[in-house]
Amino acid sequence: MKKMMTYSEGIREGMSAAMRKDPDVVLFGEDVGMFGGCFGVSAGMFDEFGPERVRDTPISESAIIGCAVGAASTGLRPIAEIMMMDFLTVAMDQMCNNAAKLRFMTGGALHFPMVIRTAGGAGVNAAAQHSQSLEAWVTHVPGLKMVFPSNAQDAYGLMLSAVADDNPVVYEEHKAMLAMESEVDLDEGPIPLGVGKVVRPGSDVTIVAVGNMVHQALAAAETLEKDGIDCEIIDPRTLYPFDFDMVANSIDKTHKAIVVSEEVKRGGYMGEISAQISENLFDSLDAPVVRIGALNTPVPFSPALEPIYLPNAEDIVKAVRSQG
Amino acid sequence: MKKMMTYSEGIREGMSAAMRKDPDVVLFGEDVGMFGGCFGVSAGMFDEFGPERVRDTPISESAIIGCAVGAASTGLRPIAEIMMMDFLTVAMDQMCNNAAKLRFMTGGALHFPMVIRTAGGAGVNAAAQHSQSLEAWVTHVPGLKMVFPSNAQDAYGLMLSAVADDNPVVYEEHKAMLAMESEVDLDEGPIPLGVGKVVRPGSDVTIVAVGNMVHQALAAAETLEKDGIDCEIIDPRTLYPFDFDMVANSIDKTHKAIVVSEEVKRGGYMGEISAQISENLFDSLDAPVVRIGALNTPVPFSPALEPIYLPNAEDIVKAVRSQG
Amino acid sequence: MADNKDMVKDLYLTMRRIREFETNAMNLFAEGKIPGFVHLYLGEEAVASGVCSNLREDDYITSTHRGHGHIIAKGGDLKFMMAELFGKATGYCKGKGGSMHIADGTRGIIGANGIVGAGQSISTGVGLQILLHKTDQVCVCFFGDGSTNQATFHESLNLAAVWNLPIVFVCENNGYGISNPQSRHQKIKDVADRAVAYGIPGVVCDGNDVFAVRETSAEAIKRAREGKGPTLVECKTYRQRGHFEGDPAIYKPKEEQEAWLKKDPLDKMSKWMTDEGGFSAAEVKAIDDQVKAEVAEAVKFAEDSPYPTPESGVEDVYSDIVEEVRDR
Amino acid sequence: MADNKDMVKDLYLTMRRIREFETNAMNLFAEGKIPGFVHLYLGEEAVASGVCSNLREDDYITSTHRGHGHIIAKGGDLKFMMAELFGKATGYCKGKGGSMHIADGTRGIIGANGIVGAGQSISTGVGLQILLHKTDQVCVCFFGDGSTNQATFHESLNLAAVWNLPIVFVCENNGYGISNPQSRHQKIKDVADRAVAYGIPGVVCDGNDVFAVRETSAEAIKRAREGKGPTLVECKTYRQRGHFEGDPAIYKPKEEQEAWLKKDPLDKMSKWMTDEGGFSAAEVKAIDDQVKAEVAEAVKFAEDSPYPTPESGVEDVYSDIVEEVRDR
Ligand SMILES: Cc1ncc(C[n+]2csc(CCOP(=O)(O)OP(=O)(O)O)c2C)c(N)n1
Ligand SMILES: Cc1ncc(C[n+]2csc(CCOP(=O)(O)OP(=O)(O)O)c2C)c(N)n1
Ligand SMILES: [Mg+2]
Ligand SMILES: [Mg+2]
Repeated sequence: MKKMMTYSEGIREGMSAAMRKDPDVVLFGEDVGMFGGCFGVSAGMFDEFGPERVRDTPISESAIIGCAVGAASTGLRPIAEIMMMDFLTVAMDQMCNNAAKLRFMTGGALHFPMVIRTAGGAGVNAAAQHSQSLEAWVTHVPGLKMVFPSNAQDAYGLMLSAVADDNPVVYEEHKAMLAMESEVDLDEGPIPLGVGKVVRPGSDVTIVAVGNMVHQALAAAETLEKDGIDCEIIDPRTLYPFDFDMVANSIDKTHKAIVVSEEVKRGGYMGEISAQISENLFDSLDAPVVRIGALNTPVPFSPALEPIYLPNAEDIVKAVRSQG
Repeated sequence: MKKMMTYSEGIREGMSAAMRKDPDVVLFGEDVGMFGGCFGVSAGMFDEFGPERVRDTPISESAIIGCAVGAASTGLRPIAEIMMMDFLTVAMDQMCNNAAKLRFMTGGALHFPMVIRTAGGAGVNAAAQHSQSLEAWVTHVPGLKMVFPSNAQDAYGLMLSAVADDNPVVYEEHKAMLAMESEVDLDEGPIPLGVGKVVRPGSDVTIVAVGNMVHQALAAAETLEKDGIDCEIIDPRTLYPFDFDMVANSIDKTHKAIVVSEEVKRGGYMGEISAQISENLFDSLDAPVVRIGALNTPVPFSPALEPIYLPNAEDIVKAVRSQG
Repeated sequence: MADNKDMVKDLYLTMRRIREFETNAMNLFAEGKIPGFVHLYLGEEAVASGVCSNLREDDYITSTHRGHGHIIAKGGDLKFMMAELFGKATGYCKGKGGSMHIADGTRGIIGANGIVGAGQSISTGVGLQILLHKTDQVCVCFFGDGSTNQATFHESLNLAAVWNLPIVFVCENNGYGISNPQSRHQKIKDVADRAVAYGIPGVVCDGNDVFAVRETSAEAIKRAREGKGPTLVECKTYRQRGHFEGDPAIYKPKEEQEAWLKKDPLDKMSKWMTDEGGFSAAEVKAIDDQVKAEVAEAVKFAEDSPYPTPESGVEDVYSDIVEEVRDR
Repeated sequence: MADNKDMVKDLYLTMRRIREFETNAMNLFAEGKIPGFVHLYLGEEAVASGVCSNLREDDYITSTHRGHGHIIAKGGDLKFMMAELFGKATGYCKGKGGSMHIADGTRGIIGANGIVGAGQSISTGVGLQILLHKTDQVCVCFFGDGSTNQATFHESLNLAAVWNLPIVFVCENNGYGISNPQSRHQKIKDVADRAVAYGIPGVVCDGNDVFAVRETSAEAIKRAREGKGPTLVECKTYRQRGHFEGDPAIYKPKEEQEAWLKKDPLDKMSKWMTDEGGFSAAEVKAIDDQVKAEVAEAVKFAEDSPYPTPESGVEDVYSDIVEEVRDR
């Protein structure tokens, strides 16, 4: 049954479905309870699942993730929320040294089925400590998986898979997309981790875009269509494991690639993807890969500066044209 | 005046020279005082500079870096030690959200001349929480600079520049290199940040290697010389700002590039460098760039596994040969 | 109580300035002129005003996401503050920081901060700097009740205690961390009890009574100035608005809100001034009028100011690298 | 004191097992057979032995970098432990973790951990799991004095208190965090005082007296089991060796070291057993001999075991991704 749903509702439906199915799935974090989460994503879940399974925590991010690690290792499947992706910084140790590594370090004696939800991204004038996109940090850590949905259907389906996965999965929610509506079919169920999606088929250039940038890429493709340039847009949806085959197949056809994300460009995960493309598809490329990211600066507050900081459709159009 | 010195002594001489010159330079961290640091790097400095300027802290990494931030913003030039690079995780917030961003966020009202020293790298069977190379995380953060010396002379000269710099500089020390001896001329003074070094001139292939991998690259070059392949090895020394011109000039000559670091390969900083090379020197390259890093796993403990995890000279030899 | 009339006037002036600034910010946010997140200090004015009345210009403060009051009390310029809230080039941070990041190095304001708990650890460094430079300055570190459960509260108070740093830790216990009441984020009633864990004094005062705040913090500041180390001062107060503008704060019990509104620090103070302090209603009104004019001027300044130029977006990342950061 | 002879025997057996294991590890490290960092528990045996004597097999513990004692006391297999120290394929972690990372899910051993403070926050999750599954299990969280200045100590004890989790926090105060004596890393004498900050009970006991440890922790464990929430138990003890093997520990005053050696927990216990406990010297020796044989067998097992295969290095990173992580 199809219906219109916001991105935010897609996330919530995913969590709720998982919690209905398995009593060991619990949600905790700052203000996720009666308040419904800082952005309202978990609104109503406290009422449905009660105070035992939807729990407010003190402002203690290390404890939140550490708690998820301990809970996961002994039988729960926690969904832990870190309110803003920027605050992963105060929980990096638990996330990267414990959640990610302990399965390996204990030779498989323990395992950690857990989801870390966190709101990333800029565009709401929240300044440099509430707007970051830190995909590169997460994807660099062996033992972590990471998903980043760009619409409500994916938000729903990826949440189901993330909760069902036996490994720690970081689930990024873009705060500027929360209210974005799109059609969802809840019967479609889980979307397997590691499977990308061709959001727009095309033959002239491959654009790999993640999160909110998928929408910028779609806008760019419309503009370029008028020039007679036919863009293929791939949304990997899962950042790790990454569906490189889908990208490679596309480039075999287009011979050109643009990669776009909202991260600060220097050291962003799209650099990794660009490197993989150039290294592995060297003979197939007709032009250098172009990477598009945010300026290499902290995220500025001012409404006059933030749009300049962010990559957008126009940048993508320019990049495609530059490849000739 | 030249003399033989260990890497560790090079670091210490750099810190000591800076402290002799400027009373506002102070050193603090866990066990850096009478104990001389967990690896002995600051041995003797407590005696020379006294308990006011060489200070032991409790086990409180966030406070250590936060303290450096506050001290730097009001007139000191602190050198703060985080014992192991792996423990940056517990201080990421102070390092990335405060030290790195506050100059920008305050529109230049405050600035942060500070050095964060930390021991990275594997090779001593210290397992996954005491062996990581996290260059990618640091270099991805606008506002931070980062240096990573590969020998005692550079350790000395880069420390002088790091302390003199008006921005936060992360200074990585490789724990497996601490006892490595090389010739040092203390009169040579500071090495400017952002200036790489051609460690071995050559004409057939450009190898960019950092930290301990410089030595693996040198070993590989010797082997390859016997095959008649002449490697040019570049040690960037500063990871950000990065001396891309030096790399580009070299590739203009060799038309081939290998990049090597000890980081986990996926998402490592060498991926960024590989991407920059492929994107900017597309027409100059005769073969795909090859990136060499560690396995995409946590660092294993066993003496039987750690050497397999780590990249080495043989990997470099193979990579060069694969480029034909 | 009040040492003298000038002092009372100054205290009231500061409180009124904060109240007026915040009320304007509230309205301007509602009108869509101020973007982003805005956390108002309405109801907590006595804390910053009382504490900072003991400070010298060369003393330091660190602040929080709810920082306007602290910054005004420490002498921050209303024009530059308001312009920053608007994201204008003339703002304290040239529009790059916004409400949560205002700093003024020339007045010892080492910044508001968007990370809960950040100020605590930064204050230790300011304290260390003072210690090593052997001056008799102090640093006051403001923070909320919710933040006392954060890592840095603990690490910083311990470090300050061990190093005997000249810091006064001021907890503004306004009863909530966002929607979470104190009773659900910690099992203790008095945050000041946590001082025991660090072997330092902990004291509690009525944070809606500016005289009580002034006196209690005066002693702690004196201790710090004399090299006797840090103190944890808890001021009990109340956040009259939601956590940020836009939060309807339905989690606050109505009776609680009403009871606290009756204890409004400005009402309390102006009543005291006319009832007991020897001020005429006209004198009080004169202050109010002066403040109104000041804030109106600040708003006008902000509105008339230009936005930052695109070029400025790549400045101030580093002291020496500019163009290179433009690459995207 | 001692409930009965069997119990005394068990306590002594555990302590002796730890002592023997550690002494062997010390020598094997010196011989170069054990690589990496080794942090020995010598002198602290009474803590783990006393506490864990109250635990059921289905209870949980979290541990630290100095974890051998905890793991042995919770029933860890000496052979798999020693093999892990050697980095062998038959070790608890298949050689991937080493001394600092031993875990045994089947015995509730949720891992030693190389990050100071990590176990504290992990224990809160174990506690939450118990709470939600409504069993009467408990989780004991072991940690050192130095770690009580770390972020997670604070956040975790607060969370455990607020959620009323079935956790016993056991601080092994051995006087040092590496080279830093307690007097220089915190201003308080009793770590247990920090319980005040969380509104939970805090108690102190002689950590070199296994009966005192057993009794004190028994009460805390009972509270936790009955759903009355967490307790902070401090055991005063001493690290007889350096921080890690290779540390000559010149920062320890000679008199201090000597005084504590006189209070050696094993000496104390064996003396008590023969003087007051009704054991003959031969009975004690029989235990010692049994333990010697066990540990000798463990060492032989470790020495005879194969190293992990290269292929195993890419296993156990994920439950489902293997080959892909090999790329370098
Ligand atoms: C590390 C971190 N975690 C969470 C947040 C989100 N957050 C902003 S303010 C706040 C509540 C702070 O409560 P309190 O310290 O009592 O200050 P108050 O807002 O009441 O003044 C939270 C959770 C943050 N900014 N930083
Ligand atoms: C976060 C972190 N910081 C620092 C270290 C280095 N380190 C390992 S053990 C230790 C001392 C711990 O002291 P304590 O908690 O008293 O335990 P003890 O060694 O005395 O048993 C330190 C500083 C670490 N492993 N993790
Ligand atoms: Mg509050
Ligand atoms: Mg200790």
